[in-house]
Amino acid sequence: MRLFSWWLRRALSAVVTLFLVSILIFTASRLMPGGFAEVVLGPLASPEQKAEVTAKYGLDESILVQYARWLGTALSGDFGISMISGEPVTTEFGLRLPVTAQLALFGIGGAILIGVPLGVATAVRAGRRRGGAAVGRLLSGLGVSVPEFVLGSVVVFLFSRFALGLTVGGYVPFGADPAGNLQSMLLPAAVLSVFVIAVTARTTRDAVLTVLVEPYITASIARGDRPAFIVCRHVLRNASIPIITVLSTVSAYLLGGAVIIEYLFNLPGMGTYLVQAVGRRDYAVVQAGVLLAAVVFIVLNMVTDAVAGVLDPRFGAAAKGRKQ
Amino acid sequence: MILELDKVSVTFSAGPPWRRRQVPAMREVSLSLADGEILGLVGESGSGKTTTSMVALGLRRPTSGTALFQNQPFPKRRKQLAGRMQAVLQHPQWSLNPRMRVGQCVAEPLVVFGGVSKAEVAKRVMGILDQVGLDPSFADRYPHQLSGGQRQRVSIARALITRPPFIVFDEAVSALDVSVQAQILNLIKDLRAEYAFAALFISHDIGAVRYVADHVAVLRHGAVVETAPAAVFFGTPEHEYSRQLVEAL
Amino acid sequence: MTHLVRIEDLVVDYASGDGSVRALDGAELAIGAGETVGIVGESGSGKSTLGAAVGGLLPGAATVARGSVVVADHEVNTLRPNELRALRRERLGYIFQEPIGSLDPTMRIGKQVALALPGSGRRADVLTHLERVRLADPARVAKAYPHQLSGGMAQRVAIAMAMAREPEILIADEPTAALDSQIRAEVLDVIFTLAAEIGTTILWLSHDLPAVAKRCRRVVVMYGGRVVESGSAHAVLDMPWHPYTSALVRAVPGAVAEGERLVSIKGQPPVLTGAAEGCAFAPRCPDALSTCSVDRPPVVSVHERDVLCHLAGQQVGVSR
Amino acid sequence: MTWWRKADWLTRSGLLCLVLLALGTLAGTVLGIGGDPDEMVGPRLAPPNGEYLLGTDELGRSMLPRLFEGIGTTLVLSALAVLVTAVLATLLGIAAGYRGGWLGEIVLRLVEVLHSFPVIVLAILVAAVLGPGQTATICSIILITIPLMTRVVRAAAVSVSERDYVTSAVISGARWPRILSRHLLPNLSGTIAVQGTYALSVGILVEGGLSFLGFGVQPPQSSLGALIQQGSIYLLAAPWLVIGPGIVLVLAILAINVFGDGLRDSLEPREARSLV
Repeated sequence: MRLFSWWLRRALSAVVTLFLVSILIFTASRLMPGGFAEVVLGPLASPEQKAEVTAKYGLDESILVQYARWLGTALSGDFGISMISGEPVTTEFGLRLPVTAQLALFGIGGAILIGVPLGVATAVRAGRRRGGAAVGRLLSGLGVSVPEFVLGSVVVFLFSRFALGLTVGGYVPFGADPAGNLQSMLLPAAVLSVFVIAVTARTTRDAVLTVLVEPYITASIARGDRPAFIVCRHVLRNASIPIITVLSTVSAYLLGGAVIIEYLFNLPGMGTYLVQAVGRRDYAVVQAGVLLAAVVFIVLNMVTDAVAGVLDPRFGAAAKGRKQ
Repeated sequence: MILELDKVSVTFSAGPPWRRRQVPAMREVSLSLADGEILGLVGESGSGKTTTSMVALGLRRPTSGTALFQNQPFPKRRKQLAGRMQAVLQHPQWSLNPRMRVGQCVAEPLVVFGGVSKAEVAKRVMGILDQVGLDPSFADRYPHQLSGGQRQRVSIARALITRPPFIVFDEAVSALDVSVQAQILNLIKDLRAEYAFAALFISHDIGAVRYVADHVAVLRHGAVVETAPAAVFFGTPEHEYSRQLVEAL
Repeated sequence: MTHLVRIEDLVVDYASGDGSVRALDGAELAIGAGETVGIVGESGSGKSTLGAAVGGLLPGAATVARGSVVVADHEVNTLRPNELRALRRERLGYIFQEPIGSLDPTMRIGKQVALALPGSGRRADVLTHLERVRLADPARVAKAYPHQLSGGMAQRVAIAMAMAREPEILIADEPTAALDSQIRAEVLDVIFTLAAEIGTTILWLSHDLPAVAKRCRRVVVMYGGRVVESGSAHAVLDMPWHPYTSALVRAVPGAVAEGERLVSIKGQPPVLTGAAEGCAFAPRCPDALSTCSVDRPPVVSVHERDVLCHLAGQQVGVSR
Repeated sequence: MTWWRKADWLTRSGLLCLVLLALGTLAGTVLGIGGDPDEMVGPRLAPPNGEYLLGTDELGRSMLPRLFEGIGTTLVLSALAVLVTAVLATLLGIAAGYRGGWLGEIVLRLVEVLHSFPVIVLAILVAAVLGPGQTATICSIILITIPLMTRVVRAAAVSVSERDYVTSAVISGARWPRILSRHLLPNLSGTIAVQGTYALSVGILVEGGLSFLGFGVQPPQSSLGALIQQGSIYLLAAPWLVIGPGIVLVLAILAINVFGDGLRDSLEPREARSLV
């Protein structure tokens, strides 16, 4: 019952945040340069044509009514029509989401399968030898310091210049040609993973180091437990909250569109689409894309809290006691 | 009377807004403290000692009941109390601002009180440092260069610099080692003889309370179960719980 | 007589920001099977380091510069990791200061106790062990998480886990410092009765000299990283030979008679950065001789009592 | 400087690297080393040689002065933005942490709203509203770095304001200007500095990313991100256009991160524990 009320609070809080986010996005879209009518009709339209468009889209009504209408249609899954292609935004997103999702899956996979173990291993080894700490710091620092567009450019250059077996670009859907799809996704996924793995490993290492000095770890060592046992039974679960938080941040970041990677490798995903939309002032697409990214983020945050509550029994209690 | 608590109750609210629970921290606590008297307040953790000290210092308003300081209700503006009450608190590692020199720390209450020239402040700081048994050179040191006992001396110097009529010692010697604790207890006794301040001496250590207090009050579950002059209390404790405490001595 | 624990000339340094701090400066201790030993010392005296050294549990910043720790004929400092783990598992039990902190906050009590039991801990075994530490409602405690327990209950659980494999030695590092005074006595009762039943040797690290004297047969007083006095509890407390011990006895506020002044020890406990030149207590000692600050005092042993003091020879002579 | 003596070689190299980069850029720009960044002096897409140390771009402009200008723009924009972030985050964080109450709730909520956008997506939204350029870059960096810094400062402010010396000051009758200037700010400065360095590295990253997508600094002005973006068009023919700015960018971010890590470790020293 207490857990339920905590949940209710958490969900309400997410809804409030989402509501504020939507206001922010709506306001931002109204502030974008070039009126809606001008964008639709081009700069050479006559005042009469503009008035007609304004009336047609309800732009002459009060801002509140406009916001309410936008929110209403957005809630029903209708994000309007892309002005460039004339197709519904939802349809356009449907085409591009799989690409982004696939890329995100690779990234998250890398983070979980490589980043987390790497972080645990380096943290557990940190106590064993001294002096190696600086080198570890340098390497993990390097991982988060190489921007995707720099590493990506290097990879593009190397693979375009020399015949290294993989080609750059030439995306094909998985359904059409699985092998070709994987081949085209491998490089962008690898570039993307470097940053994601480094971030995850750093956070994991920090979290594990914090747990390792807790008295219950000392108590476990004093009982003669083996290191592997201590890590599996005590360390991982106690270090899990920062780890799943960073995983959720990384996932949201990836699902929001690994914009730069998609752009660089010319993948037809959400990120590329969003960049094009801003360039062409396709505001309905920008609005919807940003809102979607924010929704993904907020939902992931909620899921994270849920998982954290399950993994650490104190978490729910602590979150509940926060407002006292 | 320097401090009078009359049936003071304090409750905290907990839980979500739609199901507020009231958690009592003090239940109708009545205490009074005469000028120059030391009242020892004993109790386990969670018995309401800290809340009582917060009320006595005017940092928390009673939910019900009245608290009078020098026969008047606590003023709205904290500034009006400046120089009239001070506290020596529990944690030696956080009792002094690590970014301030000892001299600045000790001078702070006097500077806040105002109306004293810089030269006078410096003179008073040196004087009070000497009183608590610290060399004048300590004024230029930072807290991390001091031991726990020395820090507590600095805290006492800071509390005394405005010569307040009332001081709260909240577990002021609990974190100290036995050999240093005795020094600080003796210091408190000596300074009280000289400055004649009244004090609320809060501790879970019944031995320390016996050593410095004139009166003793025992708190349990937020309520006072016994108050008595120290000699009477330690001779013939009335309440069952008090008897256990005295026996454990 | 063979000793269960034998510590000889143990020197331990901690690396700190600007150099190193010496925690143990040639500590000597020998404990026989079945003894109840209280190690008394103020913070920084080295008692926790000594306790940790017995199980090879020194933290990463610590290095053993010299000396040996022999537990049941094993030299702890040179054991291989798996041998050290076997020693801890089969012969040692530890209880620490933080009752709730010593339990994994994400695991139910029953599960934790089961993991500490030899073999595959069954539920019935878990409940038996929780009953042994006189927990009122073992079934409910087994289902709880650590943050739902009081300090006293959590410490009982920790005791149950430490005693689960019936260790030969129990090292209790200030097990009651974080508890209220009433609960202290109960928890100590549990520790001492359980140890007596099993036949476990107790090494109790504490800063409370009178409490130790009440429960332990032998008292060991530490100062400045060395054992300065050790002997039977009554003898040490009633007639301390070392000036530090006698000052400590007189500095306890509860012990002083009404209206009498506490005798405080001037100065502060030392922080050693290397081997102490002479006696570490010399700067605070009221009876210090000129040799005290120059020569390290030798051990004077009379009647199963060891004192580390230049004055001890004379005092012993006088009292004989 | 006791701090400098305590820092390890990596932290020192980070700081040194950063200072050298800034000073070198300043000297290069002021002294006009390598000539005018906008002047088309040489052959197009010439590889590095004795005359043009870093080669020339597609318009025949010498890359060395352009790189100086680029570093300068990137560092100045990021530093400016982070400065604003630091001031705002400190004020908001202290307001939320020390004062608390409804003010704290509002601050936390605002921060959460900003935090709900993925980094580059938020930057794109800002660029869409303000139009590409320097203003958009600065605003993006501020909006992206402010949530985390505010949260961290708030958490630190909560813990500092619960310490005994703050309570003692309040009991002495000290009012909030004194509490703020004497107790809170000095004891939060370390946290703010650490978060500031991390924000600076994020700032450089965002500038680069935004310019790379074409929404940041606009030609003819150059920045590290813009240089890489323009160079990437001729990646195969003239890789040196990307290599120079790329190395400098990575170096700058790495130096800041390494320095920030060292700063944090010295503020919150943590011991490592072996499980053996």
